[in-house]
Amino acid sequence: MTALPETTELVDPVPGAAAPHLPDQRGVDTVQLLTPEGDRVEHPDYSLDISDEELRALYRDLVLVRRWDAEATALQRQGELGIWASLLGQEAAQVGAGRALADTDTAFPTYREHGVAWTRGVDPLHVMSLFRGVDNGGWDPVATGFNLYTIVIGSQCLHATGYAMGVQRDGAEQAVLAFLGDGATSQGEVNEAMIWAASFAAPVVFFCQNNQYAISVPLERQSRVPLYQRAAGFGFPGVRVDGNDVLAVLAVTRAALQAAREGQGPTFIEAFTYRMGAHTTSDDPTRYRLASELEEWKLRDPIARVKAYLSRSGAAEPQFFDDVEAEADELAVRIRRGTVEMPDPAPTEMFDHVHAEQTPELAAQRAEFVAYRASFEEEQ
Amino acid sequence: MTALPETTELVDPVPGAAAPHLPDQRGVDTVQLLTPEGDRVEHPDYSLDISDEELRALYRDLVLVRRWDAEATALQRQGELGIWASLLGQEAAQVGAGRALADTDTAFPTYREHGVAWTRGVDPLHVMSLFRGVDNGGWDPVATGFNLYTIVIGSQCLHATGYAMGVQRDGAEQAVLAFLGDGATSQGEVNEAMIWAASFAAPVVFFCQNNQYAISVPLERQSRVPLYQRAAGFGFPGVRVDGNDVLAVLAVTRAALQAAREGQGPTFIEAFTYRMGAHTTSDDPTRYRLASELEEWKLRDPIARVKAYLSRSGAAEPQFFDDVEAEADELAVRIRRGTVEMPDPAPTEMFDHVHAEQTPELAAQRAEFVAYRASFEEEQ
Amino acid sequence: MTETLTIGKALNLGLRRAMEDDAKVVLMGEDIGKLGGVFRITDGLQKDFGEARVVDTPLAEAGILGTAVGLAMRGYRPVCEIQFDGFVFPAYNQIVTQVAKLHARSKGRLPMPIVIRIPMGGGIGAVEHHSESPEAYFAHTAGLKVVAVSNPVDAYWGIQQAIAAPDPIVFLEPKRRYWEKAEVDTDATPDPLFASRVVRGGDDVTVLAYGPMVKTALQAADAAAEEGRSLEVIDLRTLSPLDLDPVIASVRRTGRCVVVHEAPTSLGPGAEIAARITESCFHSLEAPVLRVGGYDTPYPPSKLEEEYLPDLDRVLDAVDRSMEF
Amino acid sequence: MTETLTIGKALNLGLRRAMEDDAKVVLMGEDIGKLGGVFRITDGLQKDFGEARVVDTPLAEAGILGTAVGLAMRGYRPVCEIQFDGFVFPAYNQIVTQVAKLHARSKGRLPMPIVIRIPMGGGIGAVEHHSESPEAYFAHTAGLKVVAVSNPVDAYWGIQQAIAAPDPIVFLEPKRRYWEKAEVDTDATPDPLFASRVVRGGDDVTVLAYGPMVKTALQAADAAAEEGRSLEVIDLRTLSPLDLDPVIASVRRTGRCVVVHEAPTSLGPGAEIAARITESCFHSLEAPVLRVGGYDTPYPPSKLEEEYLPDLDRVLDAVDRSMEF
Ligand SMILES: Cc1ncc(C[n+]2csc(CCOP(=O)(O)OP(=O)(O)O)c2C)c(N)n1
Ligand SMILES: Cc1ncc(C[n+]2csc(CCOP(=O)(O)OP(=O)(O)O)c2C)c(N)n1
Ligand SMILES: [Mg+2]
Ligand SMILES: [Mg+2]
Repeated sequence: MTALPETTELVDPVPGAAAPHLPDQRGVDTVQLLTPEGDRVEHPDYSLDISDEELRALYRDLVLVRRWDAEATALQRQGELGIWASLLGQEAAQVGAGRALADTDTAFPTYREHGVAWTRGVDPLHVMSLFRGVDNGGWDPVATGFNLYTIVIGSQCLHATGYAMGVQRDGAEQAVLAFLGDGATSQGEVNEAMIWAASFAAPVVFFCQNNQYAISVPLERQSRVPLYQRAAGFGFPGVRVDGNDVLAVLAVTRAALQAAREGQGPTFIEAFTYRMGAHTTSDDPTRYRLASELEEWKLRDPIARVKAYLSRSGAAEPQFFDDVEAEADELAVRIRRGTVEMPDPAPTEMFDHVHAEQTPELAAQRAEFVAYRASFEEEQ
Repeated sequence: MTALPETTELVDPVPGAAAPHLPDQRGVDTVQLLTPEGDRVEHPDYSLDISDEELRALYRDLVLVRRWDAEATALQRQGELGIWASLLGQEAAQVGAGRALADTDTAFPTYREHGVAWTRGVDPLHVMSLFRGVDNGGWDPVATGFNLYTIVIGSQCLHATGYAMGVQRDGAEQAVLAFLGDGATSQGEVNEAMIWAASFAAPVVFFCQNNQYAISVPLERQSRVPLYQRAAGFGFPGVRVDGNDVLAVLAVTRAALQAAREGQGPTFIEAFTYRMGAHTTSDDPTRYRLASELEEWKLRDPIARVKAYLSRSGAAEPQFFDDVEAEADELAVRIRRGTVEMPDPAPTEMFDHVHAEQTPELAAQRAEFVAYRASFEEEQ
Repeated sequence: MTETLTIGKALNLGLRRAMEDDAKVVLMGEDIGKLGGVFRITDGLQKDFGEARVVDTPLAEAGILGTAVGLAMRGYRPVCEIQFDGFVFPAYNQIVTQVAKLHARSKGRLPMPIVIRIPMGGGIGAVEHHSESPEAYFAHTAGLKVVAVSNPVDAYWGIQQAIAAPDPIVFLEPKRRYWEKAEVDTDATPDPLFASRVVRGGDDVTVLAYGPMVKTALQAADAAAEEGRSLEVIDLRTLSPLDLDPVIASVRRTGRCVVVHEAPTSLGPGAEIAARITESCFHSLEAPVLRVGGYDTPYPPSKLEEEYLPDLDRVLDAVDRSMEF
Repeated sequence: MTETLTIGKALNLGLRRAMEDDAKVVLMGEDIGKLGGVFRITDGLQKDFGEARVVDTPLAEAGILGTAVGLAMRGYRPVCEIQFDGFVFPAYNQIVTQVAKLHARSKGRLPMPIVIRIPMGGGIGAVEHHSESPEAYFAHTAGLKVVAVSNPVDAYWGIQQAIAAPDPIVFLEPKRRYWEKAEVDTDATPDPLFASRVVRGGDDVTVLAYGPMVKTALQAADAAAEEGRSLEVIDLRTLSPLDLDPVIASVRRTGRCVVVHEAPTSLGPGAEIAARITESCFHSLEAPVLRVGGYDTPYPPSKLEEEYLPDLDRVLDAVDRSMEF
């Protein structure tokens, strides 16, 4: 009989009783290399040798993606985007994971990985176009090694696993990084992906941003034990990392990707973090969570701790921070301008990519559509 | 980081390499109360206080369901059944699990649980009617507490979990037993069922007959670690029992069901056993498994060990064994006769149970059908 | 009593009534508790009926439907909310192979009174998968019934009737019309659930619609009237079973028929309706039944959705083509 | 070279050719390795091409299709076997929301050359879920193409053409006809994949069928001929796209049309075909297009399947009704 791991805290499950909120799972075996206060700490399994320059680059990433995110939220409020899924609070998880990837690796995001997109060199405007309703993401998934956003929860985990099986067949030393949320861990397809990855020892790493909520539903509804423990049941390692610690995320993800490249199969990473904003701009989190929770998490801000460390250790001059701010302002301007000026797609676009070989039927529908639209222009 | 359990044996996963066959997982932490030689042994966690009379009753169950199974296989060969899914080798797992149920409990079978059906008082002919193509199972699932067979792999696990949520809402001291195979553990829905059961602490026990194969596919394709370990990843206990030991199965299942009734939530039981026959009468196992494997498992026959114990311990007289044989012969005759004489369903049956309230459309189709058929009779 | 209600609020009230009437009614879905659902259709219900009756589920649609089956077997009446139309597919196996078939499989011994609520259709400027019209997938499935409401009155009564009905029902809600208002007389005797309804009389062409397109059809009828054309508009209300008697009576009179829906045209509900009306009204038809539907493409990015969705002009265009045929 | 092949063997040979032609072709499915599939369609292929190219998968259909998507993104050409028609539904989400949409989503940047092989239909005396005809669910889905073969020649070429084609294709195999034989000239130039074909000329009524029902339609034509009625039989071969030009030409001549399929009639492929033919041939039709399909019930237990399935007599009955209309 498998005893439950000692860290398990079962929560009173009587239906009708309020789901007890956010059991304190934070003490659990979490990899941390930089404390919320900005102190470097060591971890027996994960060390990180990192130059000041690299540290500054990570800081820059964090600040720029946060600024992008803020600008996008503002643009949505002004009606320039249909919706926006904010990454606020999850910058370290995303930048750390993204920067752990080698150029030849491939990432499979959800709909919230703007920070990872950034690290892959995706133009933010190509992400904005999706949320503006211009297309479903304008970047090239092949050229960037960053797949398109997947909105159906969890489906991308199987794609990532299949892609990794292809990597295996090609004999390539590459790894695949599949992103998912805490809520996604309940989807059958996600569990199938883990089963497949284990069965074929596919070079895929599952990177779960446990931001404590699936929209309004707290983690306890999805799992009563820490999520990283799921993996052992499928026969591969799971690890929890402080998701607000960009160094720890980088180190843990790097190690897992390297293991995958070396044929050691999958790893499940639970990045323990928090969604500081609403689920999306359509959401109202005051309905389901307490302000006090937010306050608590503010103390663990992913950017503040890097700034503290950079300043305190002398790895960055004050000027550096100003420069990054200035760059962020420029980025925001570029994003704003690019978004507002983004042309609408050609109406015929919707017919043109349905198939690689368009069917005569669809060609006929397209022709009718064109003629129908033209009839209005004639009228005028 | 969760270390893999010590019992884990990872198997070389390079694609293209032959899947190594049947890693020796049998030493793993398996609950056994009666050895293949028929010796009673003790287990620290599971004891079983059982009278001679109960032991004889279990023996009788085992023999009768095996005879039923043999007769059904023969009837299929003679064209009286469309197909038959044999339970040969799995009698102890099924009888042990079935006899662990209280009258007020409810079982959700796959398509192979004839032995459980037997323990629930289901008339074997009501099972035969399904395999003959007369109906989809003629028994009353409510009256028997034995649900209809579910052929879509794993779907019944969610039904069982939902039913258990109903039990919970009713405040009833009842448990639910969901059957599944080793192959089924890969289905998303099965994993979702475990997630739900854990989330709601539903009074459901997952009883997995690991008979080593999903048709031709050996266990290693579904999981590289013992299946019972899956449960811990979802936050509830898993246990492996010798599935050919009716006493161990009875004891372990009883304990799990009782825990469920008492509000302690789900348990996963892996009954380690072997499918001695073909997957179904349509299958040809010589294509994918070695005769030697079968020989090895013959030594662990679930009936022989009970017989050995009963004889040796004096719990049964020789006459008892003869009586059971005679009863088995009678049962076989009854099953044969009942099957061969089973009337075909009325052709209009197919329209009559589609809805509780038949739609006018379907009523019209039915009327047309009746008129159409009548037109042939007129012609003659 | 008469109240002015939006469709969303009418559903909310209807659910509340159903839960008061029958303690076995259990709502299940993602975010339907504290949040009240992303469209607030279940607003306040968990607070009043508790977590055992308004269940925030794990994020798994197969899980919702599969456990609903088990609850139904235990005597409950589950009402499942699918958050958006495009997310019903993970539950498709349970719906098609279990929910739809269990009554037949058990020869009626297992009741399956499950309601699957789906906000359907486009027009809200959403991202991918949030604007689908999957009704044909269900209407083609034997054992399911499919209802599509178009207005607050039918929303209020329809949800209660669907919950009280003994069979599994896919209950489609016109997402982009959630905020449309009407007077609802909560003491009235409702129309039957599985019946279509003439919502505007007319003589020239019979226009059929359901759910969100009923309003569009009525707008078209208004516009046509200005040009001296008289359209009869029928709200189908139910897609399976189809109640075509009023339609056939109408088409026998008008000789012309146009069906409107958002779902892709090929094998959309309009195909079945056209086939049946042609069978029933062959000698009355002056023109083939014409269909105005979504194009046979994935639902496009929202900047193009107005091009994709049938609108007043496309209905009128079809009316013209029918008249000129 | 000309060989006498069953449909099953023709598929096996066609798969072998496709694998020889393109090293990126990977077969995936349950029991397709050592066992060769429950219908032995992949017999011997794992032995010859290895386990990396003929993959026995875990028991999870969503897993099969979902990983196939990833393999396709990586440049592979996955050919997925679904063991029986009734088991495709766990994969439905992947098929409808991913496989069908990824080409459009990525504006053509992500190739999706996936073939989904499904043994379809009834008539083999099987238990529940083993006799379904789910083609309408796919034909209604934009982004998918749907092919249904009826004979060894089309099986041999069709599977190769489908694998070589750049778009996702649901490839339906007429399960109960797997053992039917014909001469296959493996040097011939095959007909295009997405084209229907007149398989028997005639003047009185046009009969349309595909997959397993083509043989039934031909039997009906034989029987009708004895009564002096001349049926033109068209094998549709492809359901999406529908190639209706030969059908329209035929119906303009005969004025009468009957569509035959096993799928439930309501919203079955016949609905779309009837609607379109009526639009195209309105003035030529002497009778409405009539449909002979499965009833709107779950597929019945096998003792009743002969009552459920369209057969020669039901086709002739529809022909009579068409002629007498
Ligand atoms: C299959 C499916 N069901 C429902 C939804 C609606 N939905 C969008 S995001 C979301 C919550 C996801 O939670 P989580 O996985 O924790 O990711 P997060 O949004 O927190 O990053 C839900 C339910 C969806 N997109 N797909
Ligand atoms: C969803 C689904 N896919 C495929 C099948 C075909 N099938 C029937 S039994 C079986 C193997 C099941 O293996 P396992 O779960 O180990 O149970 P066992 O038959 O060994 O008892 C398969 C693949 C099915 N019934 N349902
Ligand atoms: Mg989350
Ligand atoms: Mg098995």
